Amino acid sequence: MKKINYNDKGSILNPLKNLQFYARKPVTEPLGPRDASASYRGFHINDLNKCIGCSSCQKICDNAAITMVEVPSIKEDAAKGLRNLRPAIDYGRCCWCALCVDICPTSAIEMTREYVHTCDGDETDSYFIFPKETGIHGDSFEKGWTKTEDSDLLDRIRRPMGEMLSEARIDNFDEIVDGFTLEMAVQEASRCVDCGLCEDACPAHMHAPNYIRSIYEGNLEQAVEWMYETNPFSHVCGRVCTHICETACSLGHGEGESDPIAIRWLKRFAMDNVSKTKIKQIARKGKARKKSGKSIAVVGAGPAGLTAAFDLVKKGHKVTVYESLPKAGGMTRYGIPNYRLPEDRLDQDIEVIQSVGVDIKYNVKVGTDISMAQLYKDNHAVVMAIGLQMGRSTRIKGSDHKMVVKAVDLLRMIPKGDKVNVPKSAVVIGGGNVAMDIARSMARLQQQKYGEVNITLTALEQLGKTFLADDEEVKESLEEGISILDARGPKQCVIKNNKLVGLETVKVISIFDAQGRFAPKYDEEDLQFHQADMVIEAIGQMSDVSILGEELTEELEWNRGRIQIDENGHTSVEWLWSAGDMVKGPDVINAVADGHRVAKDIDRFLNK
Amino acid sequence: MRPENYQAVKLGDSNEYEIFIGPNHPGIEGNYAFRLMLDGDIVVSGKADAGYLHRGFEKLMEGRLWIQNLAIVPRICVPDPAPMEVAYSMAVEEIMGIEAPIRAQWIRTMQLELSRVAAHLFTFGGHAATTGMYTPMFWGVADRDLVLDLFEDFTGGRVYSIYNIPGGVRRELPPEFLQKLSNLLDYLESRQNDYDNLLFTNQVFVERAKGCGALTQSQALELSVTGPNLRACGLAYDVRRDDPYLVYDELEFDIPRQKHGDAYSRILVRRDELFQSIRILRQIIERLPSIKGKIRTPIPNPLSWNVRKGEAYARVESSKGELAYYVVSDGGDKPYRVHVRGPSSMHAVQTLEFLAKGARLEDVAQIMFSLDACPPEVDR
Amino acid sequence: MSKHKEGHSKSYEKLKSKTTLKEILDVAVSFEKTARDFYTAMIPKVSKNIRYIVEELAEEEQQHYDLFLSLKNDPYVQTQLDERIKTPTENHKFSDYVQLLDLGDNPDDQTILQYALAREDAAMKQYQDLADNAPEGELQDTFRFLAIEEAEHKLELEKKYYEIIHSGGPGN
Amino acid sequence: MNKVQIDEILNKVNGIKITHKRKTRIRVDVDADSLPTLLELIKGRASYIHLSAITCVDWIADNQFELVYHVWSYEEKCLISAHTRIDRGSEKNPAKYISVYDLFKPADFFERDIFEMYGVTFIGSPRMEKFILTEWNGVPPMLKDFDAEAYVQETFKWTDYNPDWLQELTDQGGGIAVKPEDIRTAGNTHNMSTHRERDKAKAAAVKANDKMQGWKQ
Repeated sequence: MKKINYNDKGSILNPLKNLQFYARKPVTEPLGPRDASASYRGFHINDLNKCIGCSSCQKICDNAAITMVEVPSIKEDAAKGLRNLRPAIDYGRCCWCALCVDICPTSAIEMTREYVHTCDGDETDSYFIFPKETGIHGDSFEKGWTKTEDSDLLDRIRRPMGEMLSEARIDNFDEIVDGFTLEMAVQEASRCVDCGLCEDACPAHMHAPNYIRSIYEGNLEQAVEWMYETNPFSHVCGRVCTHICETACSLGHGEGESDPIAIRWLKRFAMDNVSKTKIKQIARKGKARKKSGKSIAVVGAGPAGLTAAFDLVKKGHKVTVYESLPKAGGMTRYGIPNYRLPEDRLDQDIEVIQSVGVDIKYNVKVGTDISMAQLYKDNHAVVMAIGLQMGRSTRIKGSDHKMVVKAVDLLRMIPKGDKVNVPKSAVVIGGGNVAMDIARSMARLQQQKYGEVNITLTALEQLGKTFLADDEEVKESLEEGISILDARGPKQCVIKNNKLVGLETVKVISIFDAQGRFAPKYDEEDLQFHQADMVIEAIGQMSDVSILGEELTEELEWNRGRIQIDENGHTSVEWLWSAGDMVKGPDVINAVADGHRVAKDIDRFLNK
Repeated sequence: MRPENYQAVKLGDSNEYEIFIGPNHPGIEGNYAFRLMLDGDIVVSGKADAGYLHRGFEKLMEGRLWIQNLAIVPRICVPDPAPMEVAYSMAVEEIMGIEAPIRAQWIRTMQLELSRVAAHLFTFGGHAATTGMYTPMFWGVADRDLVLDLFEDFTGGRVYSIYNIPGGVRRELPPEFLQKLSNLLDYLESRQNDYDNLLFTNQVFVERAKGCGALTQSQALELSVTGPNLRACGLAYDVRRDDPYLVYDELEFDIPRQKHGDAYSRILVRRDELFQSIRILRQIIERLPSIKGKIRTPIPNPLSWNVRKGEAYARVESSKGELAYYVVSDGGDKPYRVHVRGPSSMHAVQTLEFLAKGARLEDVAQIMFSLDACPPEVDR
Repeated sequence: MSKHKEGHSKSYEKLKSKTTLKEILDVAVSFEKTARDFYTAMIPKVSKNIRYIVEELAEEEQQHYDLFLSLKNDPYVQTQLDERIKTPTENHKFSDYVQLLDLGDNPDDQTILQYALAREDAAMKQYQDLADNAPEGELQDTFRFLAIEEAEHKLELEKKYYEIIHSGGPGN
Repeated sequence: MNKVQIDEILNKVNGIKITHKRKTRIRVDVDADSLPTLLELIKGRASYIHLSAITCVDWIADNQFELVYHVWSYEEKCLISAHTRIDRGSEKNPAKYISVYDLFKPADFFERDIFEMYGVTFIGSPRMEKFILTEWNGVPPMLKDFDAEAYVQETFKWTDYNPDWLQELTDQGGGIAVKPEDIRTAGNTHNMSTHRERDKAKAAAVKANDKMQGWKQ
């Protein structure tokens, strides 16, 4: 580089040297806009089909330039995590930083290389645009700034959850899942974008974004407080919830590998790490000081019944719950094995509910020990929440043999401590979670008794396609040495000189008809025999409505085998409400939601 | 002060009179006013009048998520925005206790030097214009635009790159980029003679600039003058060398200086610095391809990102001097306090007022511009 | 309900002996009729919560009854009524179900459905055979048509069966 | 000058707390009375002559201002940040502190800035007057209890756009659902309730729930 000495005077002639410019080739720039660079941050486009309306772009926008507008033509589906909101952008505020692009969970919003927009003072409306596949002026430009792996602002990978290995768990009923450590929980929680899709999807509308945020901030008590606003069965749901919230989670909608937040495990973590006494204090919050003088009877101490009781007691009413079995919890206790839901966790949920003032009468069977009429006489309202505790039978040939039993009955025996007759080999009919529960429970008992597992599970549904049970259930069952034969329909239970020797099945060709209705077709030629000392039927459950008694049954309106209820769970009989599995089908969180709904309606009814 | 609110000062029987120059005038890049008390055409005293570009950035930043601030920091200095992003990011990183991957640090260094080149080209033009020469202005701005093309190429934005993020940079370099860069550097070097002939060795300019707004080293130190303005007074001080950050300690470059501390010395320092930057960029072109790896250290999802309690004072050498960000976190999802220490806040107020004293009115603009002050750094 | 029983066995006897199309249709009609009456009679006997099943069955049989009647009065069929057809030998299907098994005093939903299913199945097979034995042409088509009618009815019942029995689902 | 030597000098100030954050950063905490002494000391004895900046932090919860003096030594190539806390004062008697103008000329700028933005009066500072916000008569704007966003909302009127596309959506029963202001209430981007408060979403949720009735049946 040529040095210039400060003391040089320079020359008046030097500038003239630049006359040589006349000899140079002139530089000419074209009129009109040049093409922008490949990653230019121009005007936005938004793929309306990819966009799920989670509003993350609006939250990250540092200039408050994004308004979420509702587009009625787009279908909403809370259970799938789809809102009909879409971003509209105010170019009077936008600064083209592209943070919206980099945070979008579904990579729907992107920027083009279009960058020219001019208008007169009276056309300022043109600053407020609704980006679609085409940009501000409706013509398509090449893409500019789009999300890359580097620029992605979201942490898409779920923190791994530790599990007991199959060897370690097969001979006992210890809980399989380890649960998060504080560090992992905080990391997992930090992934949440607070879109609230989970909350919209949850039947009980649990405030997941709030408690996830609290967990992220290490304030677990606050988290539990959020949970108890909507769910007194948080221990149970922290373990066995069907978690549609995670199906709805916006992170789960991402392209490529993008896991939803482990909302269920986070809930479990918070519950496990706050003391019982503290939780009791939290549960009491908002309990009415003065008694209402009204009393309610609840039939069935399952999630639906107890949730209703919990709410009603907090409203100052007197609630008595009648339970036919020696302990409360309903199916969560007598249907879900310990390795999925340890009894002590369930006990705590129930203890907390009782601590608020819910009175549970055990071993009282309504219908025999006390009639519905009596309950009505003694109370202002009655809630029926007896669940689906009776197993259905295939009633195929031989199914009346004593070694052909129903899953729900067996499952009930184990926690009750009744002596279970453990067969050397067993065949389970059914492909749902109940079938899995009984198969895996029996496997454990077999391991304990004979040191080996011999369970065959036959299901109409096809693995990986129509199968009903959760994937992890299937995976874990296989790990535990259970053989699953899918697409097999039961034909008959084979009995040789009145001893059960096994089950005969035929192949299932198709399972749904054109309208998607459940209508299996069989290939009667394709026979298979499965040796077994016991056949367990897990095809379906029903409710023992006989306890209502002739009269009430006649008085009630019915809807295809179920008590007919309105949207608040109110039956056609003024003093009777019904909630939970028996009216809504099996699912804990639904039962909880139902409990709330019914309690709210009863309270309204009693105060009128 | 809004001009309409300005009251001309009535003086008794004295020949002194006050004039109000600005907020728009050739002396400054941006809006900035200067009130001069004159005796004839000699400045008796000057009073800087700022506030025309005050957008309350420091306040704004307290109300925005950590990451959202990246979109506004570059706006604090239009001609040289890159150091703002980098300094802010560095401060946040220090509080978090993370470091940008080495490749990201090299890319940041490249961005900073490119920005310096652009800023100096801009200043040449501006400074020349204050002496009534407009061609260098056209050249400077035209050549700066070529640098902006490169910024657009790898950051996606011409002026406000918004390219940095705590933990690294947002995007990999596009293919062929280093080639384009090296072509640009060739071109800029080829322009050296043109600039020298037209400006730096142009007797008309030299005469005007020499001795104009001269500052002794001790005066400079006393007024906390930094950057080229300080180096023009003979002190070879440069944050890049004396408080090293990013990868400057791995790079070879000289620190140009002059002794006389006047406008001419200042622009000569800048001229030499421009070529030092080119020298640095050439080394980066050579080294960068061999530096593999990620360009971002992951940070939590910015919507739920609480930066742990702490404070950090991050300093960088911008084209104007020592730029520093003092960031305080109370453990929340937004900064508790961000203080921007722009070099121009030292140059455009006290130093300018000091130098204007006794100067001739015609020189005031040149003194201002030779200090290369950036009003938004004062206003923030 | 003995009356029904009796009426039924009588009609069965008829079916064996008589072989004109007219007679066959008569039996078919009465088959559907007795079914309808059978279900209708059952309605008050079953518990209210499963009553809808029986009601729907009665309703469906009613439709079939009407259909067969209209068929019998169809002008074309009228011309064919005296046509003689070799009735299927060794045919027990009908017999199995024309015999009404007593479903007890308070049959549950599954029992009822299983019975109805088997019944439709038998009817279907019967018309199938009749069709196979009928001479080519309209008449055969008629029986095919009846067979299909019953087949579809059975299919609907099956779906209902699975929906009700496999309900409650495997659960949580 | 090594670590020991500088500590020696710093320790002459009583009640000082020294933290060596890294090679070129030293944090010291002193009480308000001894800060000027400290600055004089490090300027005179340890060549810390370059006042890089003075920062004010409003710790409203503690009812205190924190003043941070960042001083650099060209010789030591090291920055000392001297922290001290003063009483936050009130509107009636604003916070006061001693100016360090006689030690560092640039204090003129920084102290005036803090005076203007935080209302702290520096005794002995040459120009305790408005500089940037000459036409502002409200409270010092950088105070934590001045809510800039609220001020903007009530002072300025936003342009309401009504483009055709929005008109169409509104006619279809849609239109604006969540405004950016809604999620920025009190400058809080973590407004958990927005989605919950949307009746629309609630309705959708009910729909979902009904859907759930058919769950696995």
